[in-house]
Amino acid sequence: GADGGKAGDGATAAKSGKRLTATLGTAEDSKGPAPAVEGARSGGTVRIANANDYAHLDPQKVYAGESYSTSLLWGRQLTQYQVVDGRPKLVGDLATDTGRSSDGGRTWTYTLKEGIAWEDGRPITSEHVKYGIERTFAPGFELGPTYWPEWLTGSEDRTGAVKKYGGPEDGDLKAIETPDERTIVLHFPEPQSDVPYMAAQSSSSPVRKDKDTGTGYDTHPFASGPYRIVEHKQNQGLTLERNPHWKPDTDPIRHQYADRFEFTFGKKILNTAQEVLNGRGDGADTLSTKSEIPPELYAEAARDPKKKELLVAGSRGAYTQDLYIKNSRVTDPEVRKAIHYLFPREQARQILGGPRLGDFATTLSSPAVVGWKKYDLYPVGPTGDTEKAKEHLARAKTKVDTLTYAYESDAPENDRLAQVLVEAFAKAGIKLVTRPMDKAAFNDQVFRGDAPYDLWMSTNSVDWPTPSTLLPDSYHSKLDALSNSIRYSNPVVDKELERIAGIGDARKKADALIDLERTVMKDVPVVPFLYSAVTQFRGANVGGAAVHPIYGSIAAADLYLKKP
Amino acid sequence: MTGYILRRALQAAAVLLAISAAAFGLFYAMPSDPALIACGPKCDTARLEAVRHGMGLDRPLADQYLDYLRGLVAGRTISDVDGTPIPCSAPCLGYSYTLHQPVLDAIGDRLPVTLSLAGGALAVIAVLGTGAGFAAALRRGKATDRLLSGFTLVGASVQIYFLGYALQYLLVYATGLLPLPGYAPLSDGPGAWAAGLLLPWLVLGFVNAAVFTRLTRSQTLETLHEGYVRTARGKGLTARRTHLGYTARGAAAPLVQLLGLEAGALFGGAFITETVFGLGGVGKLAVDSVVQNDLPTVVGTVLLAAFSVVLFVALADLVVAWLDPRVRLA
Amino acid sequence: MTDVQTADAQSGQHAGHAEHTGSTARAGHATGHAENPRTASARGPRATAWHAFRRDRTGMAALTVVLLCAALAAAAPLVAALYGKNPTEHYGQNRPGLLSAEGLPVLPNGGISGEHWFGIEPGLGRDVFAQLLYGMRTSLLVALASVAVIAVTGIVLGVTVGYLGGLADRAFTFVCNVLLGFPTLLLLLALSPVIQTRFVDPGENEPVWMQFTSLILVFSAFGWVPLAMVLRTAVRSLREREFVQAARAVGASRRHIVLRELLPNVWAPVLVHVTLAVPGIVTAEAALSFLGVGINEPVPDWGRMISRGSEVFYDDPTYMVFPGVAILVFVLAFNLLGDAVRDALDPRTAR
Amino acid sequence: MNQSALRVRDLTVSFTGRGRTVTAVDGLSFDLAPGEVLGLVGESGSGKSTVGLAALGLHDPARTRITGSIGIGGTEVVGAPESAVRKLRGAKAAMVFQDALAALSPFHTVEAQLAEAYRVHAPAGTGRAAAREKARAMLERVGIPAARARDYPHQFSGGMRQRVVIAMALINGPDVLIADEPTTALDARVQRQVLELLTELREESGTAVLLVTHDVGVVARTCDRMLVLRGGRALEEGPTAKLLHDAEHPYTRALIGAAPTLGTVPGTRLPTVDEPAPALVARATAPAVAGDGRPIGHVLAEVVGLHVEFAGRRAAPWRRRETVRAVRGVSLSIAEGETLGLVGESGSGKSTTARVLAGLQRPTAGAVRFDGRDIARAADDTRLRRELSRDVQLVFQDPYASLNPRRTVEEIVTTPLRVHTTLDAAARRARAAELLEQVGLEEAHLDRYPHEFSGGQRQRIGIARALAPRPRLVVADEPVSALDVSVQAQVLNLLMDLRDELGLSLLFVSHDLAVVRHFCDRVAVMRAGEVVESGPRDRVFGEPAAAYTRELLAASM
Ligand SMILES: Nc1ncnc2c1ncn2[C@@H]1O[C@H](COP(=O)(O)OP(=O)(O)OP(=O)(O)O)[C@@H](O)[C@H]1O
Ligand SMILES: Nc1ncnc2c1ncn2[C@@H]1O[C@H](COP(=O)(O)OP(=O)(O)OP(=O)(O)O)[C@@H](O)[C@H]1O
Ligand SMILES: [Mg+2]
Ligand SMILES: [Mg+2]
Repeated sequence: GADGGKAGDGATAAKSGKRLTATLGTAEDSKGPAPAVEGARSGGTVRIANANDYAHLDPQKVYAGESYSTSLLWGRQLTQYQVVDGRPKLVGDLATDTGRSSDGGRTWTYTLKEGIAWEDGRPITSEHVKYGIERTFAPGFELGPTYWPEWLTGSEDRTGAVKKYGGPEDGDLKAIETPDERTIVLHFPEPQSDVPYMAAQSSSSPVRKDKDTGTGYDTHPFASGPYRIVEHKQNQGLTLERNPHWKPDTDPIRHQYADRFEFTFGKKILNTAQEVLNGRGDGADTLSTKSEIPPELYAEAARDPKKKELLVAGSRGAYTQDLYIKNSRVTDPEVRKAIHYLFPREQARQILGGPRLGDFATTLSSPAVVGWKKYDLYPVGPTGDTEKAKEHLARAKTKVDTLTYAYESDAPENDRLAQVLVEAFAKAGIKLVTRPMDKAAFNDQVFRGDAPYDLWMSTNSVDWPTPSTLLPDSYHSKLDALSNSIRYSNPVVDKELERIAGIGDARKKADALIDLERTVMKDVPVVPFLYSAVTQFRGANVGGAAVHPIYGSIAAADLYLKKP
Repeated sequence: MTGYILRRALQAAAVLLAISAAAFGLFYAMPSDPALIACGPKCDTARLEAVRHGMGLDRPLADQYLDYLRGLVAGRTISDVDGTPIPCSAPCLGYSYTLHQPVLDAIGDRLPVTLSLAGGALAVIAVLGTGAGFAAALRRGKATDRLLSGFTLVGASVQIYFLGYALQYLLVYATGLLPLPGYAPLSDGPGAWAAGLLLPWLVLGFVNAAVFTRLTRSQTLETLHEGYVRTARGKGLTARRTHLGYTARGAAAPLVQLLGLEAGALFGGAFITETVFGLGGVGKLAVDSVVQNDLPTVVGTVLLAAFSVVLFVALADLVVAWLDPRVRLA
Repeated sequence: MTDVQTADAQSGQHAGHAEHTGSTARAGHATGHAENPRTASARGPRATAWHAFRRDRTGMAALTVVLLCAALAAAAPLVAALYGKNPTEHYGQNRPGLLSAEGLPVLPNGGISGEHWFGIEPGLGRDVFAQLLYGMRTSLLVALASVAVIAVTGIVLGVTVGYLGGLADRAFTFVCNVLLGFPTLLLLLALSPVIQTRFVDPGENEPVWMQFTSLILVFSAFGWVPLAMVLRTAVRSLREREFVQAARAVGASRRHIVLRELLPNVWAPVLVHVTLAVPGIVTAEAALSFLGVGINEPVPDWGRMISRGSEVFYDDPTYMVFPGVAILVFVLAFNLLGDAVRDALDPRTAR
Repeated sequence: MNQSALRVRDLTVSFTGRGRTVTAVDGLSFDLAPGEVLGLVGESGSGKSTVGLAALGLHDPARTRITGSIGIGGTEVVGAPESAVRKLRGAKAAMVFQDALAALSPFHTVEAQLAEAYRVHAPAGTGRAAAREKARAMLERVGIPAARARDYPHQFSGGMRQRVVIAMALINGPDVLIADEPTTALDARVQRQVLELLTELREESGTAVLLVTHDVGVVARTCDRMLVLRGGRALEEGPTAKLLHDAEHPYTRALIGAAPTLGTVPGTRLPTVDEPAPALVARATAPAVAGDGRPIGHVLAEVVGLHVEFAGRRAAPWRRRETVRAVRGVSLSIAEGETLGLVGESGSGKSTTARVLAGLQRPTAGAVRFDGRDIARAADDTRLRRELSRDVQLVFQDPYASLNPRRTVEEIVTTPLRVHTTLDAAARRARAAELLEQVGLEEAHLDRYPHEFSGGQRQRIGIARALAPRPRLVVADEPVSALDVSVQAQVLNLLMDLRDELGLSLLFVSHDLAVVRHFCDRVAVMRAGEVVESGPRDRVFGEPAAAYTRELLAASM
């Protein structure tokens, strides 16, 4: 990993052109060990102070970028992203390569490396990988991604899938063969092109049946990576120690420089950041993998060159932030266009924290996605264009004078953002009704078909950096409200999506989806706002701190303490 | 005396029971759905129903409350989102699906912070508050009195969050005179422990001591006119002995009662102070759980706060009874 | 023994009550006996109190500040018009050069300038002076309305229960103990969004009056307790006084006794309580806003200003100073006024 | 011996507060010789206590201005440093404070308080045990068993507390004892014991005593000389015997004659300050009384077999409440135009009986009739009480507490008129003015508040209120016991006048035998809720039948 990344380059941190998409590595790339890092010291304790504990550590339940990234410290998957100079490349992790497909993408075969072992020294076998995938069918594992159940059973959704197979309780899953200890063969009813990426997800981690402690596994999983969990006090702390049975030769991406990792939870991030930036106490060895630099401290840190050094900025994976429009309520594309022109991107970003939040977006998908191409269908200045908006409103068949905007009321800046929108919409004579809402209830209340809300802000990402989980998972008219929350419905798009689903070749599929994106965006179903970026911080002694290009936060697995 | 304590305990139990019922009713009757939180964002309707059933939320409120009470007394088994049973031994305050731990554990984890904060602040309040009030009363009308009265008026009027931030800015950020506020367990050494809590103690202490000082002052002034204080002087006692032996004793009862209330409130969680200084105590837990709609934790913290108030008020009454023999036998 | 408890220790208003509870209970005995017939002035109790009050210089100064605040709040639109700004316009966002890209004021000291006397708000760039002015309206409106409800509820309940005694009294004490044991702030925190979701049409902005009403109702729901307890104690001792027996003996009705014999005797504690409750509620309202509930954007509010100030106080400490000092002065004036009223009404104080 | 124990010259004491200055003592001079007892008499507020406190320098220096000179055994007190005065207090000069309950600390045992008083002045090295020994001995000396030394003051009766205070004052054998109303709060029997104790102690140790009191009877019994104070000035001074019989100043004479004694002629007007020598007119129309004590005339009100019980406190939550049986089988009757006196010690059930008759208290058992009508339910039935209150009215003991301080005299006096008549506001006011004149006040007083009146005036307002609906029976519950002797005489005179003018029937409750004897036609004596004796005044006082009555009479002599 590269030290520091594009540190502190606030305004230009996330220049779209610099984004790099993940390429597939070869079997050679998949061989260990990872190249040694210059300046890294062996030993010491890296301290990670996060505001909250991890909701889940069970690999089959983890479903969030930073948790994925951090779990790499103790968990290994079939494949994983190797980051060299900030460029991500998918390589084999437990497997010798990123997977071999046959049968037009209906069968995928993985071979496990030799010498891979659990923290108690016993080897990791294909059975363990299979058991891990089987767990994703079981009740209680709805929290994780649903791709394995859906793909392996050829079902529309997980609910359908678990009817066919209900998890390890139901015995053996026929779709996965383990001819020997080192071979796994996955059989899919439909062609699947993205299996190598899915194999990198946490839910593809092996689990050993005799160590599966049920709910207990969620707080204390069994390690296969360079570190193992010695203690986990919920909401207080998590301590990792070197795993003696991890062999560097087998691992192309991880190191084992530090002796220990100590996580603490519950401390106010503002205090942590102050300690880190000023090097007080343990501050120099400390960082937070989860939190961004608190806005309170950002301006000063950006001004002071010494502190600026300690900022770690980068794009937040493939995340974008958009203004969503409920297409079933705002049916007239002219009105949606007017919204597009009215939206005050500049002011909205200023309220949320300024340029460090990311660059203005013009496309639906993030530049981090394989095959991304820049386009700008309805160009508009950053402060919006009231005149153009009025023109479109005049052209609209249905007159609109009131719109409703729903938002999560857990952060005060959301209230202020709502005020910004109110002011901007008022300029075109639209009264914007703002509706603060409980965070937990937001999805439930806003996405319901009959919910009376027209607009809301949303951050989105793909599950892995190909476009295959973007349009197909959100823009098909037959999807439920939870997936297609804006109720986008275009028969042409539906048809094209169904055609693309049959493509087994990853490259071709990606290109087709990227092309379809323009068709979708002509309808202005959403207003693109930002390609999200993050700015985090690290202690002066902490090396290897860079925002992971896929997971979008500081990669814990790359951290070490610098040589004095 | 035992009869009195028993009666007090019964009363307190009744009050707590009522509060628990009220809290339960109020919070569980709220529109937000605990099942929704437990189930997570990607939860479809069928799944939600299952979770709701698993958590027992589809049962009548009264039944749920009875279960809750049973758990408090005898412990019970709670079902996790996926139906896995989680044993929860008495006193069981329920299970937080947000924090993924029993509410009692969540509170227990944060209690040391709250105890440290409240204990220290209470010491500041008691010592500073009574001392200043007593001094002001004995020198009433003089410069000391006016100065102290001015101070206490400001103290009684200033907002904890304003003062907290202002002092943090001045003493920590701008000048570095004090360490950053934070909690280090006592096991890290008393120095680290006290250093991190110094500022919160001072702020909380100052603001609350102000009202205490005012009460002490007026109470002392009142007692000074009591006949028995005059008798004591009439015996030929020195002013010091009179004030320590008689005036202070006579003024003590309402002060003890206020201190009891103060302690009850503080040990129940200093919501704002903990928020201002980013201390992860019970108060912060309570505020966070309200914001996140973590109902079992909300009810748990409400009960703890109420318990704390009821307990300390009762304790204060006992101390008053012990201080004043007239009450003792009543 | 004492089941007299007092209000929430967090909001800081409780001690006023505690102090008060003590003194009125005793004052019950003192009135009448304490004053010597020969030295008493030929004025009614009201005039005597007013006379005493006028002699109290701090009290008069506090009253002046309070009246000034009230006048400013009432005339806020006028003052703002003269000043040429309104509290909701996003000056900083609409005029380039006032705020940095991060939303911080470009000019030093929070953007204080001839144009914006107290600077501009970080982020939205609204005018601080205009916000303060209108924020005072919010605070005063909530406080005065709540106090009105509290006074009525407290008087009715306290006096009635004090007079009736018996079962009513026990039920009352129990309810009070329950309400006092409840962490008010938490409840307020939890209830405000409930009221919002329950009673507001989802397609409509929450009406401002409803925000105020719900806040006032919730404050009132708890605020009456200390007043009612004070009055109950006062009336209980008054009830034993012979003049109530005397009224009974001449055949007076219960209504007469409560309204004409008891009520006139408790207006002193009521007045003191009410003047001290105003700052208490202002404080509590600000605390709620500080914690993120209460009056919503875009209605100006001091507590929310402080809360915003706490987010930027490293970069723009000025922004927190204005609302912080404003609340301090406002609350201080009311507290001083309350003290002065207490002193004026209490024949024993000759401090 | 030319050296006085206490020498006061030109003493002036003034208090400041609330911008007013009150001069409580104005240029007072007197001497107190060793072993002498000087009675300091005067009505309430005349400055008696102020003198006593000044002698020990116990006034609050911030609010008090003292000029002149006070010498105790040759040491000057006025202007002396606190440390010097402190050495005198409790040692050479001690004080018995006016209110014994307030004067004792509720937080310390009696023994501790006494022992402390001893140790403060005892020679260095006196041990705690020795001090406790001394304290117990002193308690025994004033008649309190040493076994109770570890009790707290509230566990003692009023008389015992008063004796504790005296013991504390005497523990160091002071040269000067200032006793401020040491007997006021006590009933006749206890009062006598305390005074005897004082006399004894004086004879034993030669202590000079300044006895502060408003009770001339006490002075007559105890003092060598007396000094009369009025408005802070000395009015007259001289040997007790001389002043009692041959006072120069009319005020002194009034003060001495104002209190009826068991020797005064019943029914005569009493001397007051305004009318020092009233005509000796006995009551013109005393109703006839039968030999057995039952009234002969038409019986207006009566109670038969009256029982009243109160729920007392619970010993424990599960226990039943104990009941207090306040009245147990009392039968009384009052004839038209007759005055019945009800005497008895405190707590004997007098007030309770009176309240039953006035319809304020529900009887537990027994019949209550007014004018032949059953009124037992009046306490619960508002309508019945309202009807009853037209004919029966109450005058209360405490003129301060029985008038609502927040209502004007007009409002107070017209309340019964509002209830019982249909008069309009103007007519009510006119009637109120008339009533005020009847009780010796003026119409101009209507708009004032009670606190602007003296105690005697207030009691007149109370009487005016009671008379407003023209009642037939007035129940007077200790109407004069809260008043100064001189004021008491005024009120008694007024009541006697009104009774004669209006032909009222009266139930007169009192614990003062002399007053009852002076005022009533018939007398009933109560003890512990029962009537032990009742009959015509002259018979009950002349040849008391019950032992208890005899005991009471003896104590009042
Ligand atoms: N501390 C004080 N402050 C102001 N005025 C006082 C104070 N003490 C006494 N006075 C006033 O001084 C006058 C004399 O009071 P003092 O107590 O000496 O009367 P007293 O003769 O003892 O009356 P009593 O018989 O009621 O005890 C009264 O008018 C009283 O109101
Ligand atoms: N409301 C009450 N509740 C309980 N006990 C009462 C109540 N009123 C009176 N008593 C008790 O009844 C008894 C008689 O009281 P009452 O007031 O009639 O006495 P009294 O003769 O008027 O005495 P005093 O001379 O002190 O006025 C007393 O023991 C008293 O404690
Ligand atoms: Mg006196
Ligand atoms: Mg009585």
